Amino acid sequence: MDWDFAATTFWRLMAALPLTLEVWFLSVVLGGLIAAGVVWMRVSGSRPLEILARAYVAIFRGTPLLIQLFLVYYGLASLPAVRHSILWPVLRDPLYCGVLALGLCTAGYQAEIFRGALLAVPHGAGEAAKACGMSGLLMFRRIVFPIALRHALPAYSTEMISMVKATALVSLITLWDVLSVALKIRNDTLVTYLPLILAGAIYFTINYILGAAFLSLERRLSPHLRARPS
Amino acid sequence: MDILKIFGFGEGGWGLALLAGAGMTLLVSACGLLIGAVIGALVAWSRLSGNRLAGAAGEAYAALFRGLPELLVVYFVYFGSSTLLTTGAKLVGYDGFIGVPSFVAGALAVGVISGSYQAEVFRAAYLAIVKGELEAAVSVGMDRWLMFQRIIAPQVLRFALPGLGNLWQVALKDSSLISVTGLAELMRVSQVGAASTHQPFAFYVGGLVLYLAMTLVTTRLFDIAEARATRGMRRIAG
Amino acid sequence: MTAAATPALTVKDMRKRFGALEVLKGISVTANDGDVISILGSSGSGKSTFLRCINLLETPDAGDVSVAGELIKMRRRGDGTAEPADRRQVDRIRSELGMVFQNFNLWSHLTVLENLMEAPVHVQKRPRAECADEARALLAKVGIADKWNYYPAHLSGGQQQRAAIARALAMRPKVMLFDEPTSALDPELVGEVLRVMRALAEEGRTMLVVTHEMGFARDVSTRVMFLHQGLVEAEGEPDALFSGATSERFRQFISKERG
Amino acid sequence: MTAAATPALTVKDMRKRFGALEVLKGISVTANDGDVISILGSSGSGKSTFLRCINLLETPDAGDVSVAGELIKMRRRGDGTAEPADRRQVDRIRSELGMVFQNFNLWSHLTVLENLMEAPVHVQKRPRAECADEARALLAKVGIADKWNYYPAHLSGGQQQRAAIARALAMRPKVMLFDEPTSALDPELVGEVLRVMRALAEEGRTMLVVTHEMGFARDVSTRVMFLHQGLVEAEGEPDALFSGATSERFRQFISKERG
Amino acid sequence: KEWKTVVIGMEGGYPPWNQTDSSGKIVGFEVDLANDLCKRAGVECKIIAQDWDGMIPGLKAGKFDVIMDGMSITDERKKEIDFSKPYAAPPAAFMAAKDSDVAKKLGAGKPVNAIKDPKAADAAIKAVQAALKGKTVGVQVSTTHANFASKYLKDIATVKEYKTTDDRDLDLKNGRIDVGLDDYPTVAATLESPDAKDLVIVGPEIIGDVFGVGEAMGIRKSDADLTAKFNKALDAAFADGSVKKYSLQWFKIDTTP
Ligand SMILES: Nc1ncnc2c1ncn2[C@@H]1O[C@H](COP(=O)(O)OP(=O)(O)OP(=O)(O)O)[C@@H](O)[C@H]1O
Ligand SMILES: Nc1ncnc2c1ncn2[C@@H]1O[C@H](COP(=O)(O)OP(=O)(O)OP(=O)(O)O)[C@@H](O)[C@H]1O
Ligand SMILES: [Mg+2]
Ligand SMILES: [Mg+2]
Repeated sequence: MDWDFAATTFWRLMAALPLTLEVWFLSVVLGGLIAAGVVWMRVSGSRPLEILARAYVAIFRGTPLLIQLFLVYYGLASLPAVRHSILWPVLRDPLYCGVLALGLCTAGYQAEIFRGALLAVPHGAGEAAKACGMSGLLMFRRIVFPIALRHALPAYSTEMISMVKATALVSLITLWDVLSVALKIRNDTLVTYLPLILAGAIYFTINYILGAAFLSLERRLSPHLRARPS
Repeated sequence: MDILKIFGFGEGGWGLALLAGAGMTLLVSACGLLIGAVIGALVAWSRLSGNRLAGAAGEAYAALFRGLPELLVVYFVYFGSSTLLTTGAKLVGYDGFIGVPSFVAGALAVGVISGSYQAEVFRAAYLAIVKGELEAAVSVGMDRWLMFQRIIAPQVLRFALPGLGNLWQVALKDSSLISVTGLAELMRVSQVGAASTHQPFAFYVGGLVLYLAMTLVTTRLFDIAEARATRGMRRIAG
Repeated sequence: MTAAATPALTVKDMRKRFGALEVLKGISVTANDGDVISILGSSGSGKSTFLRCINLLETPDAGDVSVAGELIKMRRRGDGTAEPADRRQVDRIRSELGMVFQNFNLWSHLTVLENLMEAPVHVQKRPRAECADEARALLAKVGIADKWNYYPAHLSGGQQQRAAIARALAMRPKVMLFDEPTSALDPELVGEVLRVMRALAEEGRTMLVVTHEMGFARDVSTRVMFLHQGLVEAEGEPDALFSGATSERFRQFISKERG
Repeated sequence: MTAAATPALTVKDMRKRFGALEVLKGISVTANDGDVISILGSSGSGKSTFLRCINLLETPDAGDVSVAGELIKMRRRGDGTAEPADRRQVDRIRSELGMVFQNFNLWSHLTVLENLMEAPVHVQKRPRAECADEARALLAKVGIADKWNYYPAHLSGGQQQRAAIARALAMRPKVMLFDEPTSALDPELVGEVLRVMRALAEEGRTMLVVTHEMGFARDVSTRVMFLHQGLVEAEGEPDALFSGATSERFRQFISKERG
Repeated sequence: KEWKTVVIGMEGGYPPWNQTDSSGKIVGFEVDLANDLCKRAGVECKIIAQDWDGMIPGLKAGKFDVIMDGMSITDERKKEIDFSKPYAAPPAAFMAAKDSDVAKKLGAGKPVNAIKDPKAADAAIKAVQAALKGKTVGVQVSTTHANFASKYLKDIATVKEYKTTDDRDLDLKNGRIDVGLDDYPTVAATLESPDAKDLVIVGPEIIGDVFGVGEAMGIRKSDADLTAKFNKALDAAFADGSVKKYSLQWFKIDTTP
């Protein structure tokens, strides 16, 4: 094995890591905010809002992120109206476009995760809260959300990890993240597996840390599910 | 070339190719989801079994395949299995390349990935079952297998359905990565069409519509299943 | 109208159906300050449903509820079903109606002490330290002071029930709705809890109590209602009702005790 | 040893602790065919834990359980905790021990009728039609024949409890373990359920009943156990126990009834 | 080893080198050339489609024996696989919007050959550098064009790398970049599409230098005999003008090296 090559490759990959993490973090936060709105619409009890929320989830979960990314970056820009709008400085930038597309997409998934978790909250817990005079919002904040969060965490951690990997798609819009740099190195040198294995190791490490963090959060938040310590 | 002609079914029209691609996508994703269900159930079981060794193995599997980029898994399953087979064949004297068909390798890759996610979904669903109901099952003398069939599986399924719906979408999405093997699924047909005709928007919008149609129909099926499975449940939110 | 003349709770002609089953067919009740009204009735007669409709956990199909003279405003939705007109009003009124559920409904993710402090701190916005002290005092009163740090899943049935009672009391509600508050308790504790409730009555707190304890209905309550097939079959002062023969059905109901 | 001489259930020196809390400190009991043993005790005294240890829902730290003369084999794990040695044996024995839980634990994904048929059809492999007939008959016996098609979440508390009792009976177990089987029932139904239990006793079925109904303990049971602080504080024939002054603590316990 | 059938991998989406028609058949310059060469080499050829990302693993795993996908010879790549003789060496070309600064400064294109006339090439590259100061240049990743950009343009212009030429062309039309650089046939093919009527070829058309000796077949190092076979066939095809014929047919210009 060519250690020099391995080392330079590794450092070139690491150089792309900040971009990967930046896209990941921004899009996950943006997605979380949008998802909150979508879930609220979905359970609001208003028929039109619910249909809107369902449509949102169907569109953004139902189509490949690659195509969404393509349409947000290249598609919007091909409309002269967009190019001449005040949004153009933002939409011109591949980073913002990438974050926007990834955020919109993960919002669809996050919304469904939270909805599923809401379904798992015991009926009686909500009733007891109402009976204390908790308003909808307070009940949500103090009772429903904390219980739902505990149910949602496993799926949520999965989604966070998926998003780390999804950032690899942004090379489509000229942002060269870790995996794409690995593919680029491979295309330049035709070395088949080494760049990919190194990239895989980097992703695995990040995701492992992320998964472990979520798991410990899950354990911390669920003392009531454990056997009682003495 | 105008749009109608591109999506038409006549001479030079890509309609048929796109539809065939969509069919291939559905097929490979569905097979992947099924393979994933088997793997996921096994891994979830290993983690819940209380057996340290099995638990560690399950955890390692889930961590590995959730942590690696999907593209990498597709490579390793597809080219790795071919390389393995070819080398194996060389040992017994056969000289030449033995390819695993792209479809099989693709479904396997999607399944291997999906399985690592489904394990989490199943595990969480199991933990959502009211403990007392399991005790009731145990106390009437159900053995583990019977309790699994009669009490756990139906409830796990109903708690897991939203998560499985999610994973079905993920499988559809992941199946697009199989395009690197050259399998003519929807994404590859769209990309090749886009490149060959210099009409990317037409093809990507077309692909988008087809993917959307597939998910709309299939999520409808999931919704129906969910409604059936949650009979008797009282919910806090719709 | 003087303050004393305003009843703490009035319910007028409440109706509720589940599908084809008409559970409440028009039930009315008026409770003044300090009243303790026992609600008797056979299983499935709609007692829990009645309590749940009073604080709108189930939406009644018809009927007016007023708490301390304030009518809970309702309106009709497009499909003919009723819904509260003003959610804020409902929340405010609910915080003055304490409820002890038949199946406790303790919050599983909070410890016993946290269960008791939740509503006083976050709904009534009372100072945390004060709430904690009061919560501990209440736990001592119902005899589970040593379990303050347990999660509900680790309590015995009777301990859960007492925690639920203490949780309702922690809100210092004007009107308390109890749904079989002593069902999981041993005779000794039943006596203890009834003593607590009697003390509350003497403080002037108003109570509606669904119960199967004839002793309680007879000795503590100021009035007894007997529900049968969705209607009030018999009602009155306990002495008169238990001795007199107002209703054949009620006589039969109490005669079966200790079959 | 003749069949009649083999006790239906013997428990020897059962111990169980939760962390620092020693709940059972060595409890023994022998029940012959047709015995009805009432288990009394204040809330948190370990009654539910005792029943749950008998059919190994909690693993006891020490103690032997035999059903119809067959000892449930236990072994020690590496970390010193006990576990059943033969799962098959445990499953088989459990299907002869009917259990009614304090909080019912009906299967929420099955209707009432399905809840009743589940174990007879799938554990005992009895013909479906026969089980359905028997299930309906049992539902009629406990008075909820009309609710056969309801899911548990749509039943009143008392209806759930009766469904749980019927579910346990549907297995035709040799020994029944009841955990407060009448807590959610009105006096009329209490009478009804006790009548059912008395009939079972007369058929020779063996029963352990955790109860707060002194009437039941006195009138129906052949023996009464009073648990206090993890030990059997008093035990004996009901008449002797209730009248005689075997235990100061027990006298105090029953005297508080209707405080 | 006895070569009876040879499997050739192509992307099927890289016009006009190779592309797919709506019936799923692969056509293009490399297809015609491959069929011709196989006939000359006396082997039977099977062309299969393979996404570029799976091309190298496919070759190494043995799924196919030859890659033909507009792949340029570079020294780095030669460490991993063998190449045949180059079968095409098209000039590189810049394109830009008709009315842009760059178009005005550089004027219409004119070929320079860095191998035959290094001085002229130097001057041409200097002119390009001057014209592109502060501009944004788009190239396809992992191509000799990307190498050119990073050698000569990195410090004076912003270089953006794209996964495909189509993406780059879109951004050129959308105004995110000012200039695109690619091989002449690819640029010409882009300019043919209806929504590219505002674009023109500008500046010099450069041959040689970092663009190297051209595009060739990629073959496993272990199959030197196959490389030799195809080299012989290529010599023959050059000699009788067949390669030039295909080149004119698909590229409109002669790209023989
Ligand atoms: N899983 C557990 N972890 C810790 N402590 C427990 C657990 N289960 C029960 N306990 C404790 O053990 C004691 C006995 O509980 P148990 O449920 O047996 O009481 P009980 O006699 O049935 O009371 P009740 O009449 O109120 O139902 C209680 O103090 C309870 O807090
Ligand atoms: N959500 C529901 N859907 C359908 N039917 C219901 C629902 N809730 C209650 N019921 C039915 O309404 C009737 C009254 O129930 P309720 O809980 O008010 O009875 P209850 O008087 O409190 O009885 P118990 O003493 O057994 O608790 C029962 O027959 C029950 O089956
Ligand atoms: Mg009730
Ligand atoms: Mg108990």
